[in-house]
Amino acid sequence: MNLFQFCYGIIHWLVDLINHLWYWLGNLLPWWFGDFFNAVGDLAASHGNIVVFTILLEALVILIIAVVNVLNFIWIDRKFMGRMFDFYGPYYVGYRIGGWLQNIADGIKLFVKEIITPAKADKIGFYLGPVIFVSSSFLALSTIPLGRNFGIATNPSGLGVPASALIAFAFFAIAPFAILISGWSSNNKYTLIGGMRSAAQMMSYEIPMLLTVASVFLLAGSFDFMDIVSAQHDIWFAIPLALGFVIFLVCLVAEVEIQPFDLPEAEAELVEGWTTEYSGMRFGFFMMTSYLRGYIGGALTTALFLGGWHGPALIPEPIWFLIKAYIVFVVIEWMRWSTPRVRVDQLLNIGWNRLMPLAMLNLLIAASMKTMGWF
Amino acid sequence: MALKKKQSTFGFVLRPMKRTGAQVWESLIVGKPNTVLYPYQKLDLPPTYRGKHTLDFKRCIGCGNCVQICPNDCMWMEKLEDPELGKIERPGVDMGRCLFCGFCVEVCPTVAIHETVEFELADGDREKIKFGPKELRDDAYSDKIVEERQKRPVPVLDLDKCTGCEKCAGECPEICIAMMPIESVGKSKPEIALPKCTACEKCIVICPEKALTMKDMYESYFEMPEPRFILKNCTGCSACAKACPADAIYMMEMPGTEKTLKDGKKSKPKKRAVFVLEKCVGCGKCFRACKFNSIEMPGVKK
Amino acid sequence: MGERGTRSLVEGMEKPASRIDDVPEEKVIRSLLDNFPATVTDFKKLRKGVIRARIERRDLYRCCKFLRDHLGFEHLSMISAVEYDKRFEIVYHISCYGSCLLLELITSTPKDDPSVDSVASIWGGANWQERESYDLMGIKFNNHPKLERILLPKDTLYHPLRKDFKGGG
Amino acid sequence: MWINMGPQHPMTHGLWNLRIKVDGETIVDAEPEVGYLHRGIEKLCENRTYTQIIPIADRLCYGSSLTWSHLYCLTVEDLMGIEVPPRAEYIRVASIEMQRIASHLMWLAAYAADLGAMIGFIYTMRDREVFIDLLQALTGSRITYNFPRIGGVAHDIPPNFERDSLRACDYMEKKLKEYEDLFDGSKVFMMRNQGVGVLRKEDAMNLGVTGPPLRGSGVKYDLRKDMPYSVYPEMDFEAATHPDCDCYARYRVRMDEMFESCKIIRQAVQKMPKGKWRTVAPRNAPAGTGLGRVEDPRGEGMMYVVGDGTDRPYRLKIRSPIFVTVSAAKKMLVGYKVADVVAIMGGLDMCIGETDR
Repeated sequence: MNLFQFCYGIIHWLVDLINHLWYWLGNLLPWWFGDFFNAVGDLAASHGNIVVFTILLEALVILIIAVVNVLNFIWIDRKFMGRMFDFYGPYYVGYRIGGWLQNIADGIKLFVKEIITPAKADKIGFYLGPVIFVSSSFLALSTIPLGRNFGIATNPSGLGVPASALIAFAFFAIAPFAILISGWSSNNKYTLIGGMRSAAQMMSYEIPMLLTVASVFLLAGSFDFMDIVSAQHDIWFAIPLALGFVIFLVCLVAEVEIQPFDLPEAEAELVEGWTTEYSGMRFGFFMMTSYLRGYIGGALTTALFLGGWHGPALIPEPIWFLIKAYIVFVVIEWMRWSTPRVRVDQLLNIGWNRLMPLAMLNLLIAASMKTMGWF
Repeated sequence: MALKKKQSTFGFVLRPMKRTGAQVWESLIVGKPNTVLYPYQKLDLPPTYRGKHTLDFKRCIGCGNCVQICPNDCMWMEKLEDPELGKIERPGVDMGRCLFCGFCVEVCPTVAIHETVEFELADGDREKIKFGPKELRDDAYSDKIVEERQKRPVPVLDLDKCTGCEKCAGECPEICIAMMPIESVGKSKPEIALPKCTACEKCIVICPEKALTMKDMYESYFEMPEPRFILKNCTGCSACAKACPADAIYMMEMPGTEKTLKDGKKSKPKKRAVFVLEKCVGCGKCFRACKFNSIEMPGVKK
Repeated sequence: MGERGTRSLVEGMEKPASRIDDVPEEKVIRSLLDNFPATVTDFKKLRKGVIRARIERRDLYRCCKFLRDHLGFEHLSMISAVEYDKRFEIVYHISCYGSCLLLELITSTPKDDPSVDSVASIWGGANWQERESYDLMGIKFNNHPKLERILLPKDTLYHPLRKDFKGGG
Repeated sequence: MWINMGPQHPMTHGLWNLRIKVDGETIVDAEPEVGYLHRGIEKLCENRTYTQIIPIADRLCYGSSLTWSHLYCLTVEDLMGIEVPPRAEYIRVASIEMQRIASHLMWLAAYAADLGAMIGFIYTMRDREVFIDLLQALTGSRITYNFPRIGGVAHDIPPNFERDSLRACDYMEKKLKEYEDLFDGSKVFMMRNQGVGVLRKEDAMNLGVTGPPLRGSGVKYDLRKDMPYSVYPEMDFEAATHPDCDCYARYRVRMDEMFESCKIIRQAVQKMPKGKWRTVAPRNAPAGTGLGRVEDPRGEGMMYVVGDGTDRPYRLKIRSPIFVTVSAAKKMLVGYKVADVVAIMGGLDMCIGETDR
């Protein structure tokens, strides 16, 4: 039984329960009204409707998973950074669970804060920026399965959506659009420069990233996460495609905009980059989403290179998946707090002159491996 | 010191990551982080730390030198009634303006004012961090700490008892006591050059009137302004003697200035002020008290 | 940069361009007196390595150029303006790299016409210091590239370091 | 497009404004503006007695306040003609070198944070604390020490000071090697620094740049060596220079200076003679002029005092090193990218307290 079937069962049971009440209610009514009433009930209990409700329930599940993971990530980030920086990290708010509640306290603070819109900003764009950013990131999460039976975008038969990996990357790549909109509409020189930098950076790093992902697709022979992960049952793709793995990690760091590639929000030169004018929960959304994208990055790396949920059966599959994603995130954070950030021309130089040829080489390696019949 | 290190490609992030990883190992697994959880744990402050002031009421003579040297004008003198000490004047400190420079502690001639290690003085109300003398009072504090400024015993003159017999000047082995005549009084008083004095106490033993006594005085690092007396303006009102916190001014009668009144009796003779400069702390109170410009003090504001 | 290139630069650095490395103070005085006999007066050796000289303001620019080009005084440390009862004194502290020599060059201007020639074209570091003297003391520097207020707002009317300006404190 | 970087901007470290004209991301013109923090200290000093100015001189620079009060005391001692006891000179030299290390560490913290390496900020601030604690035990305060006096220093050294400072020097030398791992070992740091903000030797000399930026341009000019004051002639150390003229050279010079300062602290603490540490200073200064000149962590600090026989100075002029150095900013900035502004201006170690006075 996979997640879809589980949710379907729950919804089916609920709809049945409500329908029984409904029909009982309909029987009490006069016949001309009761027939209409029963017809509505039949329509509501139709298969298509139940599927829609199931998907909504799954969306709720993914939201909860995402939010809990984001809170965990921020907490891990702060604690790990704290120990690396020789201090304790969050401590007092919820000190029995290691200061975990500090993030919730910060979230409440951001909720209560005033949302300021600059007078000369483009109001619609200023409002749309965070919305697109958050929603596209959540959508990217929706196709990534956490386990063989724990995927969201699965059809009733338990198989994955045919091109789920492609969909995930497509949604993942919407972000520069949102950043550019919010940077431009803030009507501030720093945000504009930040947005432009972000657009240039993401576009130039999208290509080597997709090329390495293409090599994975080539080896797995499918666009589906389910197939890609099951293709790694014997050997993780990180081992034959070691070069591609490194390129993917570097590109991922650039895509998620964390150091040393966090140029769009470079604090020292462009006050806070494209988030300069945002305040309150809008800024909170940006910050939460950047950690969410960190989680997505870890999940993508796990699914594409680190064998997904494969592992000794002592631990359930989704937990294996999360552990791997967390480890990837921690390594990225480790790199983040250890290095300065690079300059924008150096960044583009690395992207086009170094990573592009290497990604092509990686694709060539993958193709030759496929031709040799090793996969 | 030219650097001869090779830059490997792996040095891109790996060498700093090695360092930070070692720090995580140190602060997470081997030991504890370096920081202090502040409101519950506190650091030890050295005894020289300059924080909130305390004031010893019994030592303080109310000279106001601290108020004068304060670069920020954050101190003021307050008049009080004390059951033990009577009518006194003591300083208060406005912590909202204080620089914590410690000059008030250094300049105090009796080391009555101290700075403690207390530094948590913040308050939402500005009036609450203005500490008057009663809030600063801590008479036991100076016994608890090791004093840095050194005391030295010096002979101190009580001019009321002195007869000008010149015995002390003859006895002094360092020849640091000189008899100076007091103008239009007809007497002379011993002037002690304190830098030369070795505190041999011979002058105290020889003094027939017990006018000289040994007293422990603190060494001062500041050259204080000295009052200059102008005899012709003096009316003998003794305002300066009342104002002087160190009892360095004595009013002496000037013989030959009695006026004959209408009924034939003679009035009391005119008085003049006599300064014993060894005792003077340079506060300028006499200068401010004098209404007749009979005292000059360069560098002190009226 | 290779090891050899570094060493050659370091060696070049050991001998700076100054030409009065071990010339005593008297030599500076003599050469100044030879070249500006009419305007340079009042020499005094304050302590080791510190010389004071006065110069009339009409010869200031030429004297400074001579000091930099022929005596190697390449570093202008400080320009300070002092107000006296009837005159302003502008004190130039000039030193040279690599030797313990500091020249205190004093020029004075009358109170009704406080202006001297700018030395900003000789030492680039004089640019802002002259602007500061103009700002706070009101000394005008002729031929200065941009004589504007620098520390105070542009619309200030007074020159606060003059003695007739009474501020608080 | 003109961009105002400041007065409130993370790059500025204080209140000043850098106006840059950019073409894309390349700087084509730059114009620093200062004066936002002008407190009128020179006028203020004319109304204070000579003693009262010492804490005000401390407030000139928050990074290295001890140097400025020391410079003020040197100047007034020159005016009054006072001899300072030798023990006081040694205490002064030890404390100034500690202050120099603390100041350079604070610079490194700000510089690393500017370049994006928060790790550098935290580590340097942590190790700066060691020297701040030493200075706190010595002087009684943490930032504005108010420690030198006219004719000596305020206190004698606390017990165990020699042991503690020797330990601190050992600790610091170990930590400096770790910083080299963090910064010199990181290719990103080198990419951001090498060849950025080149200030040629002739320009640096002509524009009056002093301190680490000048020595980073290959000119060996250190007032501790070239015009020695206090007991520096008896110390064995070297003026650090680097021939590269770029931001990396300035970084390297400061790192080497910290090594040299550790050496000086060791010698000063070990050679310290016994005796008095303070003499009584006269209240009134004679009419005349006094001049003090020290090597501040940021460059050449200089004071010129005119006395008129009263207990207040007639005129006190302060030469701030950064005030002159920042006027050379245009020379360094033009032609580089916007992101290099933080590296170049951060490499100058801006301190607005002394710049605007």
